[in-house]
Amino acid sequence: MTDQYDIVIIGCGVIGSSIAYHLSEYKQKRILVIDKGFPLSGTSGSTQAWVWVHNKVPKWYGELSMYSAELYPFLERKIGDVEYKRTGGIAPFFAQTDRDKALRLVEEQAEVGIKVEVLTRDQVLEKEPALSPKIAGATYSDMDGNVNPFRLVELYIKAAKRNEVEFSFYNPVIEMVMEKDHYKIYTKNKKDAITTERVILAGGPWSKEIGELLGLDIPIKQVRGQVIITEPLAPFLKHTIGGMRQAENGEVLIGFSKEEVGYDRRTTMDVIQETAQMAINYIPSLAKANIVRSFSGVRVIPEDGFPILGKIPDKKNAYIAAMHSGVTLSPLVGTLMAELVMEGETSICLERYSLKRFMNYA
Amino acid sequence: MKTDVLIIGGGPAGLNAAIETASRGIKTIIIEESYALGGQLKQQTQFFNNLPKQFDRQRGIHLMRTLIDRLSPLPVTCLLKHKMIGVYKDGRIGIANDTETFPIDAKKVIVTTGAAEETDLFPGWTLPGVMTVGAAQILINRERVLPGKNALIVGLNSFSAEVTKQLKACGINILGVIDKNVSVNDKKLVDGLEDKKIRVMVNTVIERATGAGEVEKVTINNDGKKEDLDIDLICIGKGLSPILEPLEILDCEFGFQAKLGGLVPKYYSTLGTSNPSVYVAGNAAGITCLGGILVTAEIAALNALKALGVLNDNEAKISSSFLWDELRSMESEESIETFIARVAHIKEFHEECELPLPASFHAILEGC
Amino acid sequence: MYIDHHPILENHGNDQISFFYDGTPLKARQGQTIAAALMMNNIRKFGISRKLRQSRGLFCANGRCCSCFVTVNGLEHVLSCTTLIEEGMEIKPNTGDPDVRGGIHEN
Amino acid sequence: MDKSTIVCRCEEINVDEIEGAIRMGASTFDDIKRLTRCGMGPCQSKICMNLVRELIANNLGVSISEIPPPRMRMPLKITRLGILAGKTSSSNVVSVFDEASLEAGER
Repeated sequence: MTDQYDIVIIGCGVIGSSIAYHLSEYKQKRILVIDKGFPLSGTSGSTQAWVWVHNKVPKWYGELSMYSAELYPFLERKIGDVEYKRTGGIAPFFAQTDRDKALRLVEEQAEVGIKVEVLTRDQVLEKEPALSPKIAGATYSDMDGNVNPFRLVELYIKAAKRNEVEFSFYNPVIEMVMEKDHYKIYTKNKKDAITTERVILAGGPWSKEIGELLGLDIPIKQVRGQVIITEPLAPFLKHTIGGMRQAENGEVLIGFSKEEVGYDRRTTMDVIQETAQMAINYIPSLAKANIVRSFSGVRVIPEDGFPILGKIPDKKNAYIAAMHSGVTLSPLVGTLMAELVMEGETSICLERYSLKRFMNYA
Repeated sequence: MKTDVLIIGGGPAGLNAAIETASRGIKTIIIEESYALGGQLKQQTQFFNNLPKQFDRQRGIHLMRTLIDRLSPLPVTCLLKHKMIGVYKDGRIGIANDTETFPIDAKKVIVTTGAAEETDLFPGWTLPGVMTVGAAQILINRERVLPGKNALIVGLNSFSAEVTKQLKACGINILGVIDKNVSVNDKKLVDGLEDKKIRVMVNTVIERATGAGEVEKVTINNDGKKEDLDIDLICIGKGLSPILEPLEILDCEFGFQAKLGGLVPKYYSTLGTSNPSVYVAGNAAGITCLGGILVTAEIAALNALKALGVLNDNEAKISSSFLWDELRSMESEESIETFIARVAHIKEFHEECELPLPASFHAILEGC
Repeated sequence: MYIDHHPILENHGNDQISFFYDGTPLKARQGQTIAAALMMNNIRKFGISRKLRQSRGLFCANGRCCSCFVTVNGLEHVLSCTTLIEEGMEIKPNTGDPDVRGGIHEN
Repeated sequence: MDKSTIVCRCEEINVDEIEGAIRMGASTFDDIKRLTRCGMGPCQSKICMNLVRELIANNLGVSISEIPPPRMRMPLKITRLGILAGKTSSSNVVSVFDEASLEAGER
């Protein structure tokens, strides 16, 4: 590893590795990706990995998600099989009063071309017979699906490596100094600074700490989600259901929880039991399935809920990509960030997603 | 459910700890995963000579009865077929049985989960008919079922040698006991087997085990010399390591002590762990002999009682130094290395926490 | 095979119970685990693995390794080494796991 | 040793797959677990934990004492979902329908 790069990406989760891969396709720059741990040891390795579009609101956020979901089949042709399945997504509701909300969602999403249907109970049960007859209805879209996050990150990395991107794992960044035309980055495992012309912050929930190294206050929260997993079951769930899905290997992943507890990645019996109860409310027949394990992930929630993407205002050649739903958005964010870095402009306007929006409030 | 002391695991350590706490009138619950108390004593037909004073020389299965008989008049609740599956946010322990999951709120928890058998890696080790020596012993002594007719034993240690003799006594043909090490330090072990006309082969490994649907044949490699044996049973005896899962989710820290079975929870001279409400005893606190299992349980129980304010400092001090002497004598009888490793393990943790060892403990240290 | 005359232990009671394995009526002793009841009837292969379709049976006998799964009265993936056999139980081998990932077949 | 020897009985992961992950830079059990699924099956690494730690130690030329154990996950033993489910007042669990508004910042 030499010490000079054109671009350094900090964070090798689904977003960092996607940006690295997409940048590497230009085959022009010397790129290094640094991670404090090993790939998949953070948020990207502890997700249900939905590629989820249909109830992302407002519509412009839904639109961004839709474009990204549409890129998955093309991505697979380039990096390999990431087990992307466009299963269609069902978001059940239990109260008839939710139907009005659902109808408003249909109207809003239609304006950007996201086709959402409101299903009656019978229609839901016809699509997914295992769901509980207590369900009042659901919103549905055939755009939703899921992916294997482990394969996704692994294949982004492998494809980037083929394009000569370098990786440094177990190597936390401890200091960053901005000099006139480059950044000096100091890491735990290397005595000398790494110098780079451009730096991209892709630290997921750790973006706050990384931002502080540049004197920035990145407005994100850490939200813990706990997920329980069944033993592999014969395939019986065809769709991605709001809160649960059946993976390709037959395991059903179930998770509904949100807790603000910082970086604490423990699971707790309290939430596991609530999640189990919820799962049975959705699919009564799951009561007999063995739960094998649980895990938790720290998700990134920007303070207004929407992605933070683009150039960092007032910092030359520094960029950030931090968002919830990184799995859904990774192909598009990788593409757009690569465009931004290489060409200076993007095929979809990212103005709305700039970090600037938070600075204006201040 | 609320209790003063919760004991995780109803084997010899758990039972003996419960006798200590319950005989002081302290509310005690034992949870045991199996359908019966006794842990691995349930199938130990061999005699144990080296036991604490209050026990006569006896077979493991009889010791189990002795312990249960002593416990039964005491105020203790034994929850059979209950397993610890997790921890709640507030520290309560999550227990599941056949019908429900519920919390137990305990002031002190004594983890006596015992040990698990280690395994060996060779092609075919997943075939039916390949099992741990412990599993084979359960089959002959608890279940009264012959696990096979012609057996090869992999790994020589005192436990595997004992079970080998028991298997032979039940009529199983033992084709050999093999060990990958070039020599066996314990000559008595080898002699004991050879006296029973059991072939012992050192510097020998399994090349592969094969069979259709179950194990039928094994190829062994003795220093380059290969030999095929027709067998229907392979028993793996690679030794024991402490069961750590419950301790891990109780946020207990671990250290490494090869002579205690590898990863072992860190603990003080009280057998208290890095979690102030959790104590550990028996094989879960480092692999030891049955005498060691019983005495560590008493030490942990004693210190839990002291922490609960049931015993005063002086009482605790006197009993504790007596028990440590007894533990040293139990463990040095079998292998002084265990006791030395245990003392080193404790010392390290005290140093790490900058907590001085109790004065009485220094006398113990000088003894070894 | 049942050990009628144990070298050390007294003889068990003769309380026999009946159960079914894959439809066939078999006998076991009261107090045995399902795994032991099967092995007493010379059944050592309890199931086949999910991916490579290899035979599996009792391994640790302590409820840890999960190699001894059987189906009991319709409930799948029961640990046969820690569950006691009961009169009339219908046991089925664990051969029906969906081969959801493909793989080489071996029996 | 034959590289196709199974290490993880549950997920049927062999020596070669584990060594492949180590070559990619994996140095802990959990790194290998995420790349290969080793230890993710019903026994939750109870059987393969030390086998894998030993493989890592041998491949990296370090002592097994340096290799941390995998993170244990609840439930510590396989548990039926119905048995796990408890009636508690919901606090942190929201339906996905609420989540849509949460993500949209409608609080």
